[in-house]
Amino acid sequence: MPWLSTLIAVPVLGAVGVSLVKSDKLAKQLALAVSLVVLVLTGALAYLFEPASKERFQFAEVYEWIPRFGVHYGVGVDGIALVLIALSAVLVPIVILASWHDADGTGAAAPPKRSVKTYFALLLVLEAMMIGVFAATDVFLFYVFFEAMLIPMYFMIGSYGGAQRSYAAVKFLLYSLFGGLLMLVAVIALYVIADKGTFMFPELIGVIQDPTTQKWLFAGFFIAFAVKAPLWPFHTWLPDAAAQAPAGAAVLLVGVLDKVGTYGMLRFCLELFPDASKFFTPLVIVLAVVGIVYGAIVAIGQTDMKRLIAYTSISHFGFIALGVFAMTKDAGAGATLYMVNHGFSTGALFLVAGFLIYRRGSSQIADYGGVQKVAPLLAGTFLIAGLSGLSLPGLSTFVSEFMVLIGTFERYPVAAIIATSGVVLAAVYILWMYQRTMTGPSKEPAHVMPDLNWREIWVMGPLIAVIIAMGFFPKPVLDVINPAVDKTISSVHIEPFTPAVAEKKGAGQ
Amino acid sequence: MGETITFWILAVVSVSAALGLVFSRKAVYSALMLGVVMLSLAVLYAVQDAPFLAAVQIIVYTGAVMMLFLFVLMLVGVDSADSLVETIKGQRVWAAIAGLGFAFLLALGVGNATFAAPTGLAKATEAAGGNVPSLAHLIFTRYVFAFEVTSALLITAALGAMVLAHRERIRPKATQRDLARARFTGPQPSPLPGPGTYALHNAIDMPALLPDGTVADKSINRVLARHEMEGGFTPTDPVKAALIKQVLERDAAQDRDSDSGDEPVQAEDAAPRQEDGK
Amino acid sequence: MTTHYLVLSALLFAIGAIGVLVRRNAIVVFMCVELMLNACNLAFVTFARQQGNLDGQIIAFFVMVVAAAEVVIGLAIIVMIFRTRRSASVDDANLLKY
Amino acid sequence: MEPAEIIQHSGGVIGVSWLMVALPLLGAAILLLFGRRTDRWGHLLGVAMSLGAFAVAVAAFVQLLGLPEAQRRQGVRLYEFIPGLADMGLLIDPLSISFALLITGVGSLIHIYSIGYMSHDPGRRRFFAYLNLFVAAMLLLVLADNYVVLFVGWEGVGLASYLLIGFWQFKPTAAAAAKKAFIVNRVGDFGLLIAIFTIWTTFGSVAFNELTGGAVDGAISSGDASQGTITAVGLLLLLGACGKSAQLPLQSWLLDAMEGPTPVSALIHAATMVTAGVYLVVRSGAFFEAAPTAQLVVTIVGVATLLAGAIIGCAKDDIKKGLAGSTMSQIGYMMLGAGLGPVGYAFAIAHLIAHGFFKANMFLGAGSVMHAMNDEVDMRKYGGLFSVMKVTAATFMIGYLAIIGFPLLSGYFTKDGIIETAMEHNQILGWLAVVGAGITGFYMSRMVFMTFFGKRRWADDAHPHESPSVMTVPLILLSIGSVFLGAFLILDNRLMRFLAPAVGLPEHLPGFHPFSVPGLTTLALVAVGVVYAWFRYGAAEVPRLAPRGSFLTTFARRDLYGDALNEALFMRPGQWLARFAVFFDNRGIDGLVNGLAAGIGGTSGRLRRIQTGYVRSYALSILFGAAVVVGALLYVGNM
Repeated sequence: MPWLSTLIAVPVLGAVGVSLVKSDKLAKQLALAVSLVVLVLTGALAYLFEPASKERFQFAEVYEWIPRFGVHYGVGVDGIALVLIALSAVLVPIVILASWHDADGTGAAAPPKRSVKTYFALLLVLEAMMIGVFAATDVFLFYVFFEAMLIPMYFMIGSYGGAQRSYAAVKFLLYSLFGGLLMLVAVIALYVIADKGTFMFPELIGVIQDPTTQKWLFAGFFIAFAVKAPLWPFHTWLPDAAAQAPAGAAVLLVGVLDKVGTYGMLRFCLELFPDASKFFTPLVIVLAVVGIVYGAIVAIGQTDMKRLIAYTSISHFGFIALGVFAMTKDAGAGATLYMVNHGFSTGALFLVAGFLIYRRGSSQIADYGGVQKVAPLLAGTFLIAGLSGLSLPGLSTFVSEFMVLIGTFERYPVAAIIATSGVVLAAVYILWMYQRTMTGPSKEPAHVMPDLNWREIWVMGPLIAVIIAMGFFPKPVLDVINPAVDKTISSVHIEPFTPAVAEKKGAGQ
Repeated sequence: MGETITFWILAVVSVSAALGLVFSRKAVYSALMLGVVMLSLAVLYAVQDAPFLAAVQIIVYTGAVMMLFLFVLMLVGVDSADSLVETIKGQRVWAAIAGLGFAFLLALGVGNATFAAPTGLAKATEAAGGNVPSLAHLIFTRYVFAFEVTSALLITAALGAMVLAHRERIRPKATQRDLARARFTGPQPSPLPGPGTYALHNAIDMPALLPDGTVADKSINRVLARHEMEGGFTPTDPVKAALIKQVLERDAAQDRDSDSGDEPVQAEDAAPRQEDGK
Repeated sequence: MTTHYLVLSALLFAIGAIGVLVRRNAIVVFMCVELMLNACNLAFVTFARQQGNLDGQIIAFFVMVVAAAEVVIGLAIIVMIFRTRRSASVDDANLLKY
Repeated sequence: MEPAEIIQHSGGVIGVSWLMVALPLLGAAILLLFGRRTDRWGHLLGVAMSLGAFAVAVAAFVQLLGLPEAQRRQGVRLYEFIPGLADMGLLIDPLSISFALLITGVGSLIHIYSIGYMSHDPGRRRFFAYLNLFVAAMLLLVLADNYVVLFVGWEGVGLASYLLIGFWQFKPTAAAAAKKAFIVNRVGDFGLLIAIFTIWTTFGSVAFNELTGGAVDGAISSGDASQGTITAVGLLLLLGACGKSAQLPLQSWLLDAMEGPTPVSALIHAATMVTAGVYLVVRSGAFFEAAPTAQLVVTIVGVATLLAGAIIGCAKDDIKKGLAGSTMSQIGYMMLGAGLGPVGYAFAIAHLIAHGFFKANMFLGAGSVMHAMNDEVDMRKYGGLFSVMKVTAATFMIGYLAIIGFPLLSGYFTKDGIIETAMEHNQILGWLAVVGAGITGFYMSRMVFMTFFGKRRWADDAHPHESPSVMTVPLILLSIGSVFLGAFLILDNRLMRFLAPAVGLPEHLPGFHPFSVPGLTTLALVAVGVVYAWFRYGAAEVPRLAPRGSFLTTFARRDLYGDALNEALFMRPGQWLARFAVFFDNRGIDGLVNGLAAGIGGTSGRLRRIQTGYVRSYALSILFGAAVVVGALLYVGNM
C-alpha cells in the first residue's frame, strides 16, 4: 500500500470535499474527520515502521515525474521524518478543534466573518504539504513542497489574521521566498554539478567533493533553512507572522512549518555537504547561541503575548540549530526530539493564548490580570504550557533541551554554557508573563472570562498528556529517532564523542 | 544627368516641405506640405522605374489619404493653431539629438556601403512585358496570399472606421420639461442678479445692489474682485472698493469655515460655479 | 545615385520622427508617421532598382495599402477622442501612467 | 572507610520503593485532574498518600537495617529514561532513606496540620495537591540514583515551591515572590546543569555508583580529568546548592518566599527543600573530597550565610521572616558541616534532620499564632500570648531551646558537632560559627519574648485562642523530636555509622566533648544573647511601631541590601537590556529589513515616474532604442 502517498492524498481530497459542502458546520466536522483519518493512518504507519531496519527510507515510493531532468516523485521516511510527520498529524486535528470559531467572526475582538470552509480547506491542504515536505526523498520534490507550503499559510495569515495581517503575510512570504529562491539555485546547481541526472536525495549523498562547491551549495541551502527556522538574524518575520496569524495557524506555523528549516539542516546540509557543514559549524553555532540568548532577552521585553511566544520560539530554534550542528549523537537526537517537543509545547502555549485572546479580544499582556481567580483551568493549562516552554523536567521539552545541551557540551563547552543561560532567561520570560496575566487581582468579572469549555479541554488535554508522557518516558520516540540520527551523523565523518574516562566506565570502587 | 537634376530639385523640395510639415503651426499647412512631399516622391518613383507606384502614390496617397486628413481637419477645427510651447521637459532637445543622430547613423551606414551602378528593372519586367504586368504577375502569384490578407484588412478597417466614428446617444435628449425640472430642483430657480441692476455704475466688476441697498454677493465676479484686490488695483471709487472688500471678507470667512483646500483653488473654482448657476 | 536616394530617405525619415516627437496635435503626428512610411517606400523603390528585383516595389505597394487602412482607423479614433475631449492633443491622453 | 558499592536489587519493600514517589504523585494527579469533585475529601487523600509514602519509607528503612553494612546501598532500576544517558533509577541507601524518613515524616505531620490551618481556604484541595506534588518531587530528588533524575526532582521541588509560595496568587506580592524564588533557583540550576554536563563529558556517566571517590581519584591520577575540572564541578554543584538552599549569594528569595501559607514555609522553606543543597553537597562528596578548594568555598559560603541569616533574623519584626532568616543561618551551619568531609557530613545531616523538626515545629507554631491573631505577622503586635495559647507556646519554646543549643536538646548536639569539627579544620571559620550561635541566641530569644511574653500589644479585634488539636498534635510530635533527636543521632556517633555505607566513615570517630573550649564559649555567648534580648525585648517596653534604629538595624532589615544589590546589578540592567534588545530588534534588525524594503519601494516609486503617460516620451525612447540598434549594427558590421 502506498502509505505516504495516501497520507498526502487524503487531506488534499478532504480539502476539496470541505470546500464543496454546503454548511459551515458540516465543513468543520468533515475537516476534523479527515484530519483524524490522517492521524489514524499515521499511527498505523508508525506502528509498521521498523526502527532497526537496514533500509534508510521505509515506505519508499519512487515514480518518475519529469524524466528529462531526473525529477522524481520520491517519498519515504526514516525516523526523523516519521516523528515530524507524526507531529503534524497530531497537531492538525487539535488545531482544527481549537480553530472551531476562528473564522466565524465571533470572539471579543469582533473580527469580521470570513469564509469558514476556505479556512478549514486551507488547513487540510497545509497538512498535506507538511507531510509531503517531510516525506520527500527527492530534493526537487522537497523544494516544491517547501515553497507550496507557503501558499496556504499566506492566505491563512493574510485573510484570517489580526489587524496587521497583510503586512505580516507579505513579510512572511517575501522572507520565505527569498530563502526559497536561494535554495532553488542551490538545488539546480547541485543537480548540474553532481551530474548524476537525478534529484533523488540518496543518490546525491557524497557526490559533491570539491570543498569550495560544497561551501557555496551549503550556503544556498542553509540560508533558506535559516530563514525558515528562523535563526538569528533572519527572524524578524516570525513575531509579526505569528502575532497576526490566528492562533491555530500560528501553531502550525511555528510548530511544524518552521521545523522544515531545522529538519533541512539536519537532513540536507549535513549529509549533502559534510565538509562545508564542518567548515561553517563555528558560524552556525555562534548564530544559534546568539539566537538563544537574544530571543530570550527580547521575549522578556515583549508586551504582546503572541509576540512573546514567537520570540521564545526563536530562542528554542537556537537550541535546535545548536543541537544539529554540534554533530554529536546526543545533540542530534536531542535536536530532533526538540523539534517534536517544541511543536507540542509552543502549540499548547499559542492555543491557550488564543483562547485568552478569544475571550478578551486583546493580545496585550497589560490587558490581563488575575485570570487564575476566575478561570483556574485556563490558567492551569497556561502554566503547564508555559512550564514546558521553560523546559521543566518532567515535561517533554526538558529531555530534548538536556540532550542538546549535553551533546553540545561534549564538543563545544563554551557554547553550551552560554546556551544554558537560556534556561534562566526562559524562567524569567514565562513566569513574568504568567505573573502579569494570571495572578494578582482579577481585572474582569467571571462572565467575561469563562473557564475552558469542553471543546477547549479536548484541545488541551491531549497536548498536555503528550507533553507529560514524553517528559517521563521519551524512550519510544528516541528509539525511532536514534538510528536515523546516527546514520546522519556518521555520514558527516566526524570523530564520535568519547568521555575522558571511557576506559574506566563501570569500574567503580 | 536628367535624373540627377530631377533628384536634386525634388530632394530640396521634399526636405523643405518635410521641415515645413514639422514646423508649421497650422495643421492645414502641414497637410499641404505633406502633399508636396508625396508628390515629389511620386516623381522620384517614376524616375526609378516604378511608374505604377508613382501612380498609386498620387491616386491613393495624395488623392485619398490626404483628402481624408483634410476632412478630419475640418471636423476638428481647421482654423485652430497649435501652441508651440513644449510641455515635456527636454523633449525637443532630445528629440532633435535622437532624430539627427539616427539620420546621421543611417547616412553613415549608407555612405559606408559601396553600390555598383543600379541594375535597373528592365530585365525583370521584360518577361511580363512592362512594369505593371510584372507587378500584377507577382502580386497574383507569389504574393497572392498577402494580397488577399490585405484586402481583408482594408475591409476590416473600413468597418472599424464606421464603428468608431459612429456616435451613439446614450441618454435621451433633454426636453424642455427636463430642463425646467433641473432648474427648479437646483439651488437657484431665479436668474442671478445681473450686474448693475440697481447700480450707478455700468461695470462687470461692480456689485449689484439688492432692493434694500445691500450688496448682492452673487453678482460679484470673484475672480475679478480678488485679482483687483490682490494686485493692488483698488477701484478709485471708495464706495465700490468698500463693497468689493466687504464681499471678499465675507468670502474669506466662509473659506475659513469650510476649511478645506487652499485658497487659490477655491478662488478659481468660484468663477465657473457662478457661471453655471446663471 | 542609389546613395543619394537612400540618404534622402533617411533624412525624410528622421524629420518625420522628430515631427512625431515634437508635435502634439494628433493629426500632425499622424502626418509625420505617413512621412516616415513614405521615406521607407522610397528606400524600397531605390533598392528594387538597385537589385533589379520587383519585390521591393511590391512591398512598397503593400505598405501603401496598409498605410491607407491605418490612416482610416487612426483618423476615426482621433475623431472619437476629439468628440469626447474636445482636444486632439496627444498629451491629453496620458492616463496610461504610473 | 570508603562508601559501599551499589547493588542492583529489587526484592522486598525496597523493590517497590518507587511507591514512595508514586503515591504522592498519584494523589496530586487525582486532586488536580478531578478538580472540584474531590473538594470534600481531597485533603484526606493528600494526607493518606503522604502517610502511605511514610509507611513505605519506614518499611524500606527497616529492611535496610536488616541488611549487612556492605549491602546497604540498594539500587532500583525502573526503566530507561534517556537512552544512553540516564536510567530512571532509585537508590536506597542510608543517606537517601534518612532524607526520605524526614520528608515523609515531617511532611505527613505538616499535611495533618494543614487540614486545620487551611480549613477555611477555598483552595484547600489544590493546596494538598501541591503538597503531594512537592513530597513526590522531593522524594525523587533524594532517592535518585543519578544526577539527571536528581535534577528532575530538583526542579520538581522548585515547581512545587513556586506553586505553593504563589498559592494565594491574587496577592501580587505572593505571585512576585513565587516568580523570584523560581528564577533565583534557576540560576542555581544553571550551575547544577553545567556540573552535570562536565561530569558526563569527563566520566561518561551520571550515575552515582560510577562516580565514587575512587573513580574521581582515578581520573585525576590518570590525567583524564584535571584537578581544575573537579574543582569546577564542585563549585558548580555548590552554585546549584546555593540556589536551592538560599545560601549567599542566592539567598534573596527565601525571605520573600514567606508569602506562602505557613505550612509551606515549614515544610519546604525550613524542613526539607531548602536542605536539598546540603544533600547535594553530601551526595557529591566524591568530588568535594577530591577538590579542597571547592570544599573551602563551601565552608566559606556556609559561614557567610550563617552570619548573614542570623543578622537578618535580628531585625525582622515579621515572625515568619525572622524564622526564615534563622533557616538561612541554620542551613549555613549545615553547609559548613557539609564542607568538612565525612565527619562534617554526619553532623550536617544530623543538624539537618534535627533542624527539620525544630524549625518545622516553630514555623507551625508561628502559623498557629497567626491563625489565632487574624493572620497578623508583626511581632510588635503580639506579646503576652503565652497565657492564651499554652500548647503552641510550649512547643514553640521547645523548638526555641533546641535551636539556640540549650544543653541536651537537639541543637546542642548537632550544632556543637559542626562547630567543633569546623574548629579542627579552620580556627577562623570555627570562631565565626561560634559568634553565629551567639547571635542565634539573641534573635530567637527576641522572637520568643516579643511573641509570648511582655505586654499584650494586640490589635483591637484580635481574640487569640488555642488552635484545634489537628494543629497542636503535630506540634507536640515535632517538639518531641526536637528534644530527643539530636542526642539520639549524635551520641555514640549513631548517624555517622549509619551513613557510613553512603558517604564513608572517617579514620577517627569524633568523641563527644561537652566541656571543650568552643562548646563552653558557645554556651556563654548564647547566654549573653538571651540575656541581652531579655533586657531589650522581655523586660523593656516593645514599641508597636518599629523604631528607626541604627544603620546596622536598617542594614539587617533590608536583608543586608541583598535585594537592592540584585536590583542594581541584575534587575535594572536586565530590564534595560531587554528594552534595548526590543528596540534593537524593532529598529535595528527589523528596521534594516524594513528599510531595505522601503528603499526598494522608494526606488521603484521614483523609477515609476518615468512612465509619464505621454506617448511622445515613449516614442522618444523608442527612437533612442532604434538609434542604438542601428549603431550597434554598424559597429558590428565594421568590426
